Amino acid sequence: MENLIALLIAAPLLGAAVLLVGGRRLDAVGHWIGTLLSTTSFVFGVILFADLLGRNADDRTLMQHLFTWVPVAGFQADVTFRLDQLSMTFVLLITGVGSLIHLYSVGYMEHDERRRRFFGYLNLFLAAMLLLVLADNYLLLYVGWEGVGLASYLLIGFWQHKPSAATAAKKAFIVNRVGDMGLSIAIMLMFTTFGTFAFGPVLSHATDASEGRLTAIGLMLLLAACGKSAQVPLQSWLGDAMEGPTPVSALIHAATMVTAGVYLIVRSGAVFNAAPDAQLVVTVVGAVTLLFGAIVGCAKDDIKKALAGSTMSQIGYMVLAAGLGPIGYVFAIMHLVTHGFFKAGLFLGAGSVMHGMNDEVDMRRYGGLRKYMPVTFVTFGLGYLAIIGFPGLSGFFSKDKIIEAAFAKGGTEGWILGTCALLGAAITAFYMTRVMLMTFFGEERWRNQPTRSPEAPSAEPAAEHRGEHAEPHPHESPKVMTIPMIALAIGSVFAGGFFSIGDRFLHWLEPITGHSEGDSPLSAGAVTGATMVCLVIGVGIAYLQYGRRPVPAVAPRGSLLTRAARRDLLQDDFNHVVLVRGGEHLTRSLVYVDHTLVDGVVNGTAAGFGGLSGRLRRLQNGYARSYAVSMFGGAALLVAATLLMRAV
Amino acid sequence: MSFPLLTATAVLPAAGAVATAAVPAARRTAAKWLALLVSLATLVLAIVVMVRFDPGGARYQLTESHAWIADFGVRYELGVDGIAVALLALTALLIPFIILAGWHDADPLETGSKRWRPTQGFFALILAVEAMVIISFEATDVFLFYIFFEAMLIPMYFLIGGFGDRAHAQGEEAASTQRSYAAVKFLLYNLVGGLIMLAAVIGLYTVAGNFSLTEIAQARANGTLHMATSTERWLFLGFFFAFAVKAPLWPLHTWLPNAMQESTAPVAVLITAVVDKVGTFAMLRFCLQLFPEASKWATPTILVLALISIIYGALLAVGQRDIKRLVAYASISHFGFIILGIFAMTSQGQSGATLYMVNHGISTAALMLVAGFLISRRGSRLIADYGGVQKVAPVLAGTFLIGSLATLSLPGLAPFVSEFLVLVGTFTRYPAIGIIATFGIVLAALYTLVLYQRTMTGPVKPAVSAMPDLKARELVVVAPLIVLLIFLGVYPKPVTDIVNPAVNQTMSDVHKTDPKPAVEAAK
Amino acid sequence: MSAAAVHSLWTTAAEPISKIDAPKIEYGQLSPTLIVIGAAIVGVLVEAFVPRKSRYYAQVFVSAVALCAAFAAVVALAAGGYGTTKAHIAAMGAIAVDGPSLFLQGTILLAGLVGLFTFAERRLDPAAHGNRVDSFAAQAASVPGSDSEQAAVKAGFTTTEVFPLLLFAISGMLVFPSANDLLTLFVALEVFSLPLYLMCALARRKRLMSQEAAVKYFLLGAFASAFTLFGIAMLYGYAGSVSYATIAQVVDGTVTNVDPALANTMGNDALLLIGAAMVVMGLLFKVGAVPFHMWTPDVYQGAPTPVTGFMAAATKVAAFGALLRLLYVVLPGMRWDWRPVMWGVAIITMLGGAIVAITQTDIKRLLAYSSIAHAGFILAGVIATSKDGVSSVLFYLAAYSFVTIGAFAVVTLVRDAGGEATHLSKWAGLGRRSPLVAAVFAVFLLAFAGIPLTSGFAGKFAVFKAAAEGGAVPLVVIGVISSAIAAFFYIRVIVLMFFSEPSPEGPTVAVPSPLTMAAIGLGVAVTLVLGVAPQYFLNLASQAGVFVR
Amino acid sequence: MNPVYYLYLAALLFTIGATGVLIRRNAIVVFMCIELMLNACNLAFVVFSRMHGNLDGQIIAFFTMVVAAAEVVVGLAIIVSLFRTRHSASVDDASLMKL
Repeated sequence: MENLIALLIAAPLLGAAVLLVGGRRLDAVGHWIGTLLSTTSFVFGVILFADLLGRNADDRTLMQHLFTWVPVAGFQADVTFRLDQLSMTFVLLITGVGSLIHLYSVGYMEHDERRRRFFGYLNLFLAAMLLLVLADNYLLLYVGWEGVGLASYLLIGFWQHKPSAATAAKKAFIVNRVGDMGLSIAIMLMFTTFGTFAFGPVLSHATDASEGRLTAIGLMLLLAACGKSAQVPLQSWLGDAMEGPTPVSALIHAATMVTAGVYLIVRSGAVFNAAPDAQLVVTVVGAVTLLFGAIVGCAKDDIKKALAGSTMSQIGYMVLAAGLGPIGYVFAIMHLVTHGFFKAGLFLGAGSVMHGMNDEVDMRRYGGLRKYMPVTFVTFGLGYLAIIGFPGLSGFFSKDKIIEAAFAKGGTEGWILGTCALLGAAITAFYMTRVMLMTFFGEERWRNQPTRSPEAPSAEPAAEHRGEHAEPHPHESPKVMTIPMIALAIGSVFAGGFFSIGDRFLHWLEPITGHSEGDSPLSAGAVTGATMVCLVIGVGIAYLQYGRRPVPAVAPRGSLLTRAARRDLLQDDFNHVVLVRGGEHLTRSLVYVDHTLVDGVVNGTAAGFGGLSGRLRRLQNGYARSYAVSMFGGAALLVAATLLMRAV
Repeated sequence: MSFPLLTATAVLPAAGAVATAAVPAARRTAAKWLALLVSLATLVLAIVVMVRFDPGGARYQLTESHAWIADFGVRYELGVDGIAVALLALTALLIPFIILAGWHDADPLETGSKRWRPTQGFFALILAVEAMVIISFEATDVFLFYIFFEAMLIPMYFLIGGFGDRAHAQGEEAASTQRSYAAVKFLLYNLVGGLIMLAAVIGLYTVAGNFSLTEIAQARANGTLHMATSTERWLFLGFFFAFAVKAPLWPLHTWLPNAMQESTAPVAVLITAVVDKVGTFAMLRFCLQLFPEASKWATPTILVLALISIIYGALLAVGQRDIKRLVAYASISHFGFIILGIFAMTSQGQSGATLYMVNHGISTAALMLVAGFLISRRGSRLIADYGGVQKVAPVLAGTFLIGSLATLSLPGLAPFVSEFLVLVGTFTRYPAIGIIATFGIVLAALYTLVLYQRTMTGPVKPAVSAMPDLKARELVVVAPLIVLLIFLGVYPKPVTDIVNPAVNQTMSDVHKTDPKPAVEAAK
Repeated sequence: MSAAAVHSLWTTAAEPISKIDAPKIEYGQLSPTLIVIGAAIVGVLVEAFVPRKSRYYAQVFVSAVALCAAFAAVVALAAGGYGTTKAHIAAMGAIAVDGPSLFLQGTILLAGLVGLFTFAERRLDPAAHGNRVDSFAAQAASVPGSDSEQAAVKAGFTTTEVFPLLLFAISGMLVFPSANDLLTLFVALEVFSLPLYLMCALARRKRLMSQEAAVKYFLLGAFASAFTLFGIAMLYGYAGSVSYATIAQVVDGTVTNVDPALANTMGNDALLLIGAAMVVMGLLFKVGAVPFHMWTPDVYQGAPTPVTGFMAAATKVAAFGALLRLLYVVLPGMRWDWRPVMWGVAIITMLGGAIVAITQTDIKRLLAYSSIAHAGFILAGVIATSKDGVSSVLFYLAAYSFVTIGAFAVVTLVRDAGGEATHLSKWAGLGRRSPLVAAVFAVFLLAFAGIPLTSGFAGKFAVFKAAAEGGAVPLVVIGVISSAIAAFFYIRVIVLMFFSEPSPEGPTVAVPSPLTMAAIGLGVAVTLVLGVAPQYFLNLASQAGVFVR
Repeated sequence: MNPVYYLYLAALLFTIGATGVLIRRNAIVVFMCIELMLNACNLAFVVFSRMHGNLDGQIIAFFTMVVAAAEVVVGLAIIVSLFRTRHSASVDDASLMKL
């Protein structure tokens, strides 16, 4: 059975290789090959899942050792895969959602002449992501970690001829690299601490190491997680990442890759448990991000960017939960899974809307679309209800648990974190309602629209050959796109309940992550009640602002906060001024230094000898008598020197 | 008296060089094929060496030893340890690609005198360099090494100055002046380094009385040969200076950008991927073995310089407008990593450094050769002259991207393994330095991706709109390199197995052992 | 033989004339010199009696035979062990027959032979009025550009006197390094200098420069030899004898019978020091050490190139031989006085030569300055004051002389309307026009620069090694630095030849006769052989490294 | 009379000669100055020969004269040819080659 694990990765990897090397002759069938192989991987996943279920709880860890990778003295890195409940969960999520999105893309990318390559990249991503979650040591995980980074780079910049896309891709990669720095330093620390970086020994002996070292390791892991999961302060890339095709945003920047950080933290739980300071920082980062993302989400008119902000915030929830330690791990993962469903669904819905609206992304040019694209409306609506935590739907269960856990942390921390979580819930309700209303309700602002305003540019240039400026004719998307949306909608409705009833999910994961009930100052009921209140408030405000009053087609100037939020709370501006500008100055001055100083010294020496030579040369003036003088002087010197030598 | 395999690996290309040079002016293509075949034959020999080499066996294998210049205490002594074998293989591997990539670089523009045959000269010189590099990898006699370490400058010099990059903005006149400036700069830098080393070599003789690396190292080890501390340090500095120029280490690096910028892409690869490796190799083999104490004494300074090279090189790479200069500064940064690994004095560091030499050779070759193809198409080295190439020449762009990713040492590609080993090796002994060095990987991402974005993505510039994609010959050059990059990234074991024993030897030469993990140390 | 027993050739005359015992001369051991002198005299007779048409052939034949025979004699002597075991002082203390002198004589003779080839070259200049002409004036006495010169050219005169002059010069050079008393030294000095003065004046083209070179060389040379002579006088005054051995003993204070006069002068160190300094100065002038070097560039440039080549090679060999003997045999006792001084001289010579050469624009002047720098390197070996020092210097001289002659021979090939095109700008792009010649010249330049695998490197290494072992490490470092500087201008020439575009009205490369080809070929061969496998010659040199006292 | 005075005289003559070489332009005169230096040397030789009571010095003086004569032969030949070419025997005029 273990030997199937490699096949999980092999299938999409093969797909990537075939599609990318295969060349034009595969253009006709490329997308189907890609979809097939990702589905194959999903099938393997299911088989393995069945196998795990067949075993008893404490024996659900499968290992497959392929070969020794880097053997240098004490430094032993193997290519070994570990399939346990945690990674199994991810495998199913990745391959499942992945396959659905492949299917969706078949329709969505229909008009793109580079569709084959797109599917190649998607498969590459799946392979890397699976490697990430299946690796049995941190170095191998690192390979997957940067592999998904590469895939995301390629896919964000898929429309490379658009400078904005290329820039966004580069930005994503480089910001992620900062995070990767953290991961590699963490690995080095592990090596110097434990003499290894394989999960088994590190996590089992975590407690042997001093707390200081563990804290350092934890913080470095957190840095990595921040980069990959777009947590403050490394969140800036996610918004721009929306330059990529919408399926990419759905798969990579909503469902799977961005949650890798949560996986990393949960996987390294043993380390964090022994380093409370690190945990605290994790929770703080999570809390801050969930508010940050939510606020940004409120201000965006670009539907994808709004959803991106929401993603950021939801992952904030997960990180917060993961930071809570054993209390939260399970719920972090649970929310991760449910979020995978509904957020992917929402993105696909958004994609479908744009598909019908000439790739218009500005929600101020939507409105009243519900009657034109009913399926999209329904699926999107269910996803909406799920994310705001409408009772009975997935989000309700997962988010509620996290809020409880936050309070359960206990002490002032508990109160602060819990409050943040509640606040987040309220804001979530607000901005999601806003999206919903602006898109599917209200009057049809897309009719006889004026020439588009510069600050809301078309996201997808594929539009160019779909008649850019003609008035859109909203229409429902083809089956190949709607089916995945429906599937995801089902997931987002029932997953939560299915997991929570009888704590199925808890029992499934507990052997890996461990679990402990915190002592919550509030009863579960109280927390749920509070959440509901926040929910209602959020929805209410949104309705008052966007449901009752007509939405202006051009964004009003808005309050200071709104404007800041539109600009991602000025974080980009900060980066630009401090890092980009500073860097440019630094490099420019260094180039100057290199040329004038380092090089100048050498050239100067050469020139110096040249000048000296020129001057000495004049002594050779052609007059025999002056030569004689020099000889005479020389002789005198010689004699004098000789006498001197004897004298001293 | 078995067959002198090592001598053969050097003599074959040398003879090939002579033969190629002798091909009559009219028969250019014949000369090219001859050179290619010779280089391939050399590769075969190198593979034989690799096979015959037993990692578990004696330190130096396939040794040869003959009397040469008794008065100078010089013997003709050859022998390879794992490190040498790896680099020998790298050299023999790269030369065919270099020759193939430079297939048309030396076709004469104007029909000069009938006796003037640049093409023959070009390929003959490349083979000559190969021969000299190989023998300097094999030499276990300091003097023998020194002779070829120096002599290899001459053919290199002619390659740089005589066969410049055709793609030049300011026209042929400016081109030739800048070219000869670069060539002279290259030669003088390295010559000065070499001459200072000469003084040290003489000094070594006055102390040791002979030049046999093995004998001296042994005598040093068992204390029969004692050096005054100051003497050892001076000698070490003399040697190290030459190697640091060759490597190149900040602040002795400025010759490299000029040289790489002005020479044709294959020659640039020859410089940075093959010739410069002799410098780092020699640090590992001669500095550490002959002067272990002095090496340890100088370690902090060298580590700092290496660190500066890493960051400084990367930052300057970001600031470059010229593709080849950018690659040159990137190489400076990478050599910083190599030197860091060597002087971290840990087995990870040194194995990593050796592996790094090999991988850097391959990755730079891939990136630089593709860049060369690109430049030859557009006739300009300025990044600003490109844009949107990806649209018109996807394969070229793809290979270029892979080259770039290798340069930023993406996991899964060969350079990652070595870079991480170096970092770990450094970190275990010098955490602070290790961490600072890690910033290099972010900067690497910056300069490579900026380069890729500016040249390959964005709207198609009119000048590149008609650019043809890679031709068959060019694919033949690039594809194997890429395959190799991926293979060594996934399965570097073959190389590490060869290298590790030699590294352990070196570690014991300098009386260093890897630091223990904190957990064990605590117990 | 102990010095006390040496009855100097001259003092015999002082005793009351009862009987005259003829001086004892070992003709066999002096045969090399005697052969050359004899041949020279024959050459003079040839000038007198052989018809003009066939003089050239007769002269070349005589000289070639003589030189070969002399070389054979040297080899025979060396084989007979006179270089090592049977080494002793011949001609009643006048001439030393030992390793160094034989090695140097051999070198000088070979250099002379190669020089002879370049002298006899008659293919380079276009034939004037159907007569083959060499690089010497048709008639030295005729005023440049005058009718008489025209007539001489028309008549196809050639100055075949150069061949006997060459032989005389060589004979002097043979004696110079083996002279064992100061008088012989002085006479030998003049014997080889005077013919050189003359030969400098004999250029066929650019005769004004040639004559100017001769005048400068002559006046300065005479000036220098006057100093030498005064120095000799001082030493004589100090030691009461001009015999090396005696002086050495007096300097060491190991002299046996001290008469009051000697005791009186022995006490006066000033005599010794001044004398030594002045004699050394005369020799430094000949080797072209700074600050006695200033004649070198002008003379090298003005003299006919074959003469320059011969002079640059052979004079250095002879002069360094004499210098070695003087310092190692006569003045070892005052080593601590002259070593520091020589240090200074060596340093400024190495640096001065190298630095000034950077900005030279004439290839012959460039080579002149390079020869100065090389003199500095050799001095470093001289200072080692060890057997290794001697042998390293011997090796260096042998290696250097062939490279030099070869290089100047190449210079004679590159010509334009005005004769040899010596201005560097003319050499631009030579590598394109005639790769072979350029390559050969590049080899010589690299040898000068001391790049490994050339004789230059072996020599430089030997010398520096000796110096370092002699404790002159700083000197080695400076030597290394200055050779780095020197490398720069050698490289410049190579850049010019290979990397710069040839000018349309550039020079043509004449196709020489086998003679010059032989000279160049020998040069290249020696350069490479001594570079790659120097062991045999190093052995030779180290066997020859012992002076007889 | 103290022989040292003769030596002083010799030194004086030598210096005069040397100075002459340095300051006079006419090649012939310069050459005569050199002859003067040689003769100064001769004087020194003879004096020393007397001091040491052996005849070497005196004989050397004869050698010197012969050498000087030979020098005259060569020197005058060169100088005269130079003079005939340039119609001037000034050494300063002969400065084509410099730097």
